[in-house]
Amino acid sequence: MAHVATLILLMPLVGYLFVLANGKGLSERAIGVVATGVVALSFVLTVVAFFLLLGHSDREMTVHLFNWISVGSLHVNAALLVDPLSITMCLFVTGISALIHLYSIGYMKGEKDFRKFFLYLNLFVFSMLLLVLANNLLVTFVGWEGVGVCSYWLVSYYFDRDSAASAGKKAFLYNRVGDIGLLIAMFLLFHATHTLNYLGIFHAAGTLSPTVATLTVLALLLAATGKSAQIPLFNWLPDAMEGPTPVSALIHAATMVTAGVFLLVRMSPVLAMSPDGRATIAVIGGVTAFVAATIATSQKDIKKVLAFSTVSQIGYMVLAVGVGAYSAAIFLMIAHAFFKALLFLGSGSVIHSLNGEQDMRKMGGLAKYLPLTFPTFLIGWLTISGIPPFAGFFAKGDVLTNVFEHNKPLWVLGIVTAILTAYYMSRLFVLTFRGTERFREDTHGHDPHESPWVMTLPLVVLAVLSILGGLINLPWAHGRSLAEFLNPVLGYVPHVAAASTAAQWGLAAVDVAAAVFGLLAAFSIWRNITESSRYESSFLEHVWHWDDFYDATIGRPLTEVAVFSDEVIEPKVIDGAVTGIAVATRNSAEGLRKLQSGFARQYALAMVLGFAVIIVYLVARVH
Amino acid sequence: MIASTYAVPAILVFVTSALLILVGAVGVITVKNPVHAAISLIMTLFGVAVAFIAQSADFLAAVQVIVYAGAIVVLFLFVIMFLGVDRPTRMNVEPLVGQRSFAAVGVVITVAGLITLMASSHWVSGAKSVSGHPLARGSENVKQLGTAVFTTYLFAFEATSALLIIAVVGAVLLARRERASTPEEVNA
Amino acid sequence: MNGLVIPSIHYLAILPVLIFFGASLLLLVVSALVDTKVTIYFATAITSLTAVATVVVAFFQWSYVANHGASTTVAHAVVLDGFAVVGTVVVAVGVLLSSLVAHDWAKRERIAGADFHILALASSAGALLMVSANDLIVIFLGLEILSIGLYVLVGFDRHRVTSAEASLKYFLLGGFASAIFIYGAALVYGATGSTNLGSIAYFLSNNVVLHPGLLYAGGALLLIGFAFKVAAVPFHLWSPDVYEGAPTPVTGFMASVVKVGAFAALLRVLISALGTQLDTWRPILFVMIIATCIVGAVVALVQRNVKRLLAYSSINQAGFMLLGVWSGSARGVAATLFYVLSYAPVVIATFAVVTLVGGRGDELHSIDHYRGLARRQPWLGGALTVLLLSQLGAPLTVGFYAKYTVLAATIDSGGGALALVAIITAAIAAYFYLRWAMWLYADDDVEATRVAVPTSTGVVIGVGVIVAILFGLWPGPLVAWCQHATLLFLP
Amino acid sequence: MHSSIYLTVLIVVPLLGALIAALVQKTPGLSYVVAVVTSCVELALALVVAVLYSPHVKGAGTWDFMSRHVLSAPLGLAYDVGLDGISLLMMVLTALVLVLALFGARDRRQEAAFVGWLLLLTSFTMASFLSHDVLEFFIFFELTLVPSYFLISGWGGAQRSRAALKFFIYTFTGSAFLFIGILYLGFLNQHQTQGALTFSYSALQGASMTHGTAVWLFLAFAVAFAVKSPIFPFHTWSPITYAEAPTAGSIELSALLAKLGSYGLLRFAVGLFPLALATLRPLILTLAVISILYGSLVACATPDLKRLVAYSSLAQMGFITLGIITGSKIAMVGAVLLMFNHGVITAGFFLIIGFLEKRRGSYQIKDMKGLQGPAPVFAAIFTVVMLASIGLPGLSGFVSEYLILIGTFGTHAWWGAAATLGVVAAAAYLLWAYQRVFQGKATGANAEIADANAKERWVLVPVVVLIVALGVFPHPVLDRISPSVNQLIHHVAPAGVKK
Amino acid sequence: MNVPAAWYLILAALLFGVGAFGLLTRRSVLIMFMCLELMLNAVNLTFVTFSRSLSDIAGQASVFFVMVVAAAEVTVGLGIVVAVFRQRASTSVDELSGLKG
Repeated sequence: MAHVATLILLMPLVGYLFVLANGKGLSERAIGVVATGVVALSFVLTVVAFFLLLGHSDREMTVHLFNWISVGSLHVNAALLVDPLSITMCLFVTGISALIHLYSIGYMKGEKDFRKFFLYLNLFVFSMLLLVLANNLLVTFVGWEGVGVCSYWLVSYYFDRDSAASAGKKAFLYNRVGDIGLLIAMFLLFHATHTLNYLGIFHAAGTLSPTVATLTVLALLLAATGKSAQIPLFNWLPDAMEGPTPVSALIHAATMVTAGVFLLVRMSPVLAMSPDGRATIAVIGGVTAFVAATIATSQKDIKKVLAFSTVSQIGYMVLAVGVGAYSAAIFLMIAHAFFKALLFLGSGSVIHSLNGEQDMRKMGGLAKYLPLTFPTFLIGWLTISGIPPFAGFFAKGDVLTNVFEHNKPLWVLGIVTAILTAYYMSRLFVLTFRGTERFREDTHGHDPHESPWVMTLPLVVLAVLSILGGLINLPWAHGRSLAEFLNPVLGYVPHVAAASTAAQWGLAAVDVAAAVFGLLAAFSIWRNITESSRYESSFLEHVWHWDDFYDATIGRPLTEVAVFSDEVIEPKVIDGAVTGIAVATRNSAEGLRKLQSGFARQYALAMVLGFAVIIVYLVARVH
Repeated sequence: MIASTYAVPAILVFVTSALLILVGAVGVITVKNPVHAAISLIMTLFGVAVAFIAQSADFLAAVQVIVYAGAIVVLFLFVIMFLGVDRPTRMNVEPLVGQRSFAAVGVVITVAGLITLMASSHWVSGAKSVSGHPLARGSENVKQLGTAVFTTYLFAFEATSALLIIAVVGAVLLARRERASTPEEVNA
Repeated sequence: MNGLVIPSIHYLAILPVLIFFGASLLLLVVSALVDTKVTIYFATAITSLTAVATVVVAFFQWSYVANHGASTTVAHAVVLDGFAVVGTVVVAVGVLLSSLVAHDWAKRERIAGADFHILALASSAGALLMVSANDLIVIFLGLEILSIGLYVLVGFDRHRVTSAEASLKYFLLGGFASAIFIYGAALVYGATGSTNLGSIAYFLSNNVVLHPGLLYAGGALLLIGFAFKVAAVPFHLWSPDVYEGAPTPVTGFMASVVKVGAFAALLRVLISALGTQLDTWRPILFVMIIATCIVGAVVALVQRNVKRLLAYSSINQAGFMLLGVWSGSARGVAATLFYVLSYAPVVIATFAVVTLVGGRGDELHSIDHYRGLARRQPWLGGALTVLLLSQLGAPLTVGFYAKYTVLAATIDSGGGALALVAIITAAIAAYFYLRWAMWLYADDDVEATRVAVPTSTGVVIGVGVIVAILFGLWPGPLVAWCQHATLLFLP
Repeated sequence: MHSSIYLTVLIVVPLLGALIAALVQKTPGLSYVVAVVTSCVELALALVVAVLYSPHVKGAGTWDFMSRHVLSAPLGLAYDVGLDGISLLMMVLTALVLVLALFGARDRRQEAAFVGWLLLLTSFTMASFLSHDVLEFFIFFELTLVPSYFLISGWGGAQRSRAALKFFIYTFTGSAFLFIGILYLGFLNQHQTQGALTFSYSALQGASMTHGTAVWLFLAFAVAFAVKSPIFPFHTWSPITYAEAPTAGSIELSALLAKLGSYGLLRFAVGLFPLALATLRPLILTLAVISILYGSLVACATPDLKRLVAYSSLAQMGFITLGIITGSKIAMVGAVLLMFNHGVITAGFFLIIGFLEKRRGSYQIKDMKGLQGPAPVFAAIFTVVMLASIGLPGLSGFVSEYLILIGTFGTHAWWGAAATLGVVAAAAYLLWAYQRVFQGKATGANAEIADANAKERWVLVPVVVLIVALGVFPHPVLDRISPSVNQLIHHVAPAGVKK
Repeated sequence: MNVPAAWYLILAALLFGVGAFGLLTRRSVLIMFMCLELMLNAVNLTFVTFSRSLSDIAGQASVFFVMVVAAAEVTVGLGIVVAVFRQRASTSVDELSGLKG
């Protein structure tokens, strides 16, 4: 078991090192095969581990690798914690990663830095696995930063595009701000519990004082908002779409961006200590979900729409965490991983077919040209819109039910968001696949071509998963399987009266109604127009002017201060003081030099005056 | 010897010497013509000599007159004539701003301070002489002086020889005309 | 005539003085008789011989002192103690080195004859008198012998107007200073009834001076006299002019030998005679030191003539030497002794380099003339760099330990603030030393010519560098020697 | 207890190297070979010593290789060397930096002199790290100024003279206070013990003093070390000096000599005057935090790569100072580790910048663009170094910074929190610089530049290896540091220090 | 029936002051020399006065040496004046201000 877990982790690293070591020697094909193979292998291993774990009596085991840092009271091992949560994460992380690796072979064909791309990708998977498998916060942090830096590299993959470079930097810095949260949380916990091990922390969580607990939770929330693109740190994600589409699918939809949610779930025992903290989390999640959804309704770029929908969906997850529905959050996370990866890859396939065109106004009527992409995308669309019986319906329903039980206003917000979700996704669907063909100048008149099998196969698989994904956690299935599996490791949540079965049916009906309403609205509006100032506000298109706000309040002032210190404070004030002394000395030297007039009689006079001073001193001393 | 032969009141002697000294001194620093300055210097020297006699330093008084008034002042006059600078110098202008006023202040403070200090310790705080017997006059004085010079100050006395030698050599070196080298050689 | 008892004379004690005078006279006679061409070599030879002989004598003196302790002779007018021995050695070495430099200089300037050596020997005899004198009158005479020799030496170079000017200024102010000094001696005599340092000390330690005004006045005047000789502010104004005007070898001589004599006498008067009045003269010195250190370091910053620059630098150094006096402890005396001892060869060697660069006519003393020197002549430039670093007080040069010892003594006597001020001025001084050193390594300019390095001057420079480095690496023995010498200090 | 010969050899070898280099200067290039050989020998020796070092010696605490020879009793001057866990890292760093500087920043102008100064500098620095005597430390501490001065003024950039003078005077003035402080302490101790004058570290640690005295002495020491490190507001010599110095000089100065400052602060200021800590801690912590934030701020705006590294060093030294002063053991260990890591990291920075300068003839950021295209290897290595400096977990910088922060947070939460902001700031200015230099479209001369050649790669290999190794497996190093820090803490403990 | 020493001491002090003042104010080198002589005479007077009041011959002996010194100084001083006068036909000290700064 220990070896299996270790191997799960190491596989991608092995691939990374192998490709790295072989230098430029390997062919694209070989690289692709190796890189994809190792990830697939670690998926297989994960499945093995999963069943081993099911067999285990206590489903919690630590795999000690080596002693990393050990100073005074601080002992940090490089060790893994294999438990239902980490395994669940591993399952879908490795699975989807494998698919996307496969997809990338086709998508990245002939790119200049093909090799580098797969290096980063493997390294990313390694870091992600480290993140979820770690048995203590510090190792998690290693993975946390690892995925961050990989995302930085992959976003600025086209480094000669200034926009890409800036986007990468932006992503890293926003995450860095979040990291402060994680660091602070670690510091607080360490000095409160004297350990960084999860199990140790959970064991001592009960002793945390309310203040420390709340502070910790808020710090963790800050970390989560950074990594998972939540308010107030969400606006790096749309820019991150500068990266290649597989990257957007893997990192910025399926896996990395959900790390924040994972962290919160992982720390649920600590969350349990702070109701206020959880409330804040819920509000942040709900609001983010709503705001992102509104923004998504007015985006022109197909990937931007998907990006904001991701933000919005993660908002749901955070909301779920906030109301203590941890398993629901994970459920949605998995489902979302399926359908959002599907949608991104689909859009990637579309973009691929249109030679890189991303503007929906230049698409339309693609249904008949993309025989495989179209149906799979259709499924993805229905899934995210929350149409039964697809996975999205169950997952979102699970979340909303829990929200309803805990917090009515947020539930309302959730429903509105659901309507918006259905609306903007339908808009996207219509503008892309239906209506008139507007892509001719992009394809130079040719018909768009369907992508090779390496790209379409993942689409199909993901489509299937999106359809069946609901099965892992059916509401009425006795002993809700995923939840049952996870609950042992999840933090205790004060019990509230669960909604009656009838109520649950009612809620489900409301969800469906919302979805259908959004669908119809979108169709009625967008069937035959491509853009409309009435239904697309530039305020929304410009992300509520969020970036401008940060720019005006933080960015520019800081820059000005920096320039000011470099050009004024440094030379004039601080160094000025130093040079000032020097100049003063020099001037006094010139002054004293004047005394050296060359006239002997003045020298004598100076002597006499000195003489007089001494005599006066002595007279004073005698009397 | 004057004071010894006729009993002249000491006070009178003091006043005389004081007048001679101060008038002469002021003359030195005020008169325009160097020659006159030299003359008034002689006056001061005589005054000092008188003061010496009044304080039973007869031999020194004699030396004072002979060496100072005789030799040194003559040397001064010789150089003045030799250089032909016996013309009056303009005194009323002082090129160095504030030199005189500062000098006056400084000197006054200093002298006043010195006098105050001396007065504060009742003029003489030292012990009476180790040798005990009081200062004699006339030939005895010479004998005492000689004894002191050849015992207590023997080494100093030896040293003066060196002093005189170096002074002579120095004066010769300075005053002699170019011998070893000429400007041409130097420029060559 | 009841027979007059000539005091016993311990000739070993006064032998160095006699040797010097003898040599001086010998040269005088010979140069009067022999053709001038030979005498320059002869003079240098004799001078070197004299110095060596003196060092040998000093060795015997040392062993005598070590066995019999300190003693006085010739009616207590002369002291034979460790302190005097060390002083004698320094003077001898100083004369030796300066005369070696002067040798080449005189040849270059076509100055035939032994005049320089005669005067140098005679006035260093004055310095020797001051080093071992135990009587104010003897000190005064030593001072005068030293000074009168110098007046002439300063005005020695007839080809430069400045030489004569310097000589006259030095003479006028020097005469003024001696007048003040001897007036002080008179007042002290009045206050204590004697001019003999021993008697003065005895008197002061056995009588409580209720009304010390006279004594204070006398002490102050003596102090001023010394302050003038060591060029302490505000009695320093003569030194830059005189340093610049004087022939460069003479400047080196002044910066070394004169300081030795002056400091030796100063220490004797203040510590062994007026030691009981410490509290009175310390504040005066305190102010004087601060002023001296600051003025020396600061004004040097704006000098472009290296001789003036070195003049100010030596003013700053004098401030440091005074620190040891201020501390008034045995450690302090030893420190000053060590400072003077280590400073003399270094500064003479520095002026030796300046002499060489000065060129025929002794005129090229702008710092510009040093541009790229080290690039043209690495050894000469390197040597000068070492000498400058030593004066700067960089570690592993003897200059560091010189500063170290005086500062240590000061702090030991509770003068932390004073030490701090002093060392900060050393930091200021570092600026001009380094700027000079930097010029040495600046890119070579084309028209600059190599300066010839004659043998004997080269030797002097070498000695300076060796002293700077050797005792910088291994100061122990020298320091121990100075300490030992101080223990044999009278009283 | 091992023989002190090892340490003596460590000090002497570079001296001999310098001597030989001077002797063979006639034959072109030979002196360089000599220097290279010397440096390799030195490094090998240093590693041997590092392996031999045992932190548990009877009667000497964690000191090893000790011996004391009094050179001059009246001066209290002694040759007294010793090695403990703290100086151990510095010793290795000294040798390592020399190797990097020689291989990575060769300068053929008057090569003999150049390598000679470098070797001298190494010897002196080594000596100051190894000396167990305060006076001896001071002497070598001062002595390092001379070679650095000549390196800068001889081989530096256009304003080298100004830079060299400023550097020397600034540091010299700073150490003036140190000098007075040392002497004062020495006599204080002597008057107490009534024994001989000594400056032995362990002897002086025993000196008892009033709180006021301790504070003043601490300040006197701290000023000198704050200038050397540098710490805000005593840092203004460093940008111009680093910028004007030759690459080798910049490396030695920032990677090595700066550590003399923090090392002195830890070993002597903190180690000798624990009483003063209670009073001065807030002040110094504040200055450290200001150094971190202000340094990062200016680094964002400065247009010159070398100046940028200078300011980032200011920030890093801020972290180190924080760790030293905060008094938490974890932080202190972190600080010592960061001294080493920062050395390696800045060395890496200056090496790469030097290589780029060779190609582009400029340190100005605006003169470079999109270099990642033509020079991917440089870009990759720069990225690694940069990420280490940002504090990316898994790389060396992180471990040390993390220890410092977590330790500080325990003792002084607010300062710790403020310092944590520095983590973001570092990322900000470095990524911004990286974007401007390496990303975007390379045009003109930038597009032509050659990527790292074999030699350059080999020079950078050890840097990268160390960065990764110490990030993933710092354990052995930490084990060597901890005992010594423990000992120090135990001495400092009365002054309210947490274990 | 003797005049108190104080009077002579004051007289000497005054003489010294006058000499000093002259040294500071007169430009002619020769006159300045004379002023030096005045000061030395003041010293001599002081010595003699103390010698009397201490009834100790040492004071007078000292005067003897001071006189020698005075003589020596004058000799050399005048020699210097002559040397200087050769270079520039003047005895005004103010004209000798080439060295300064």
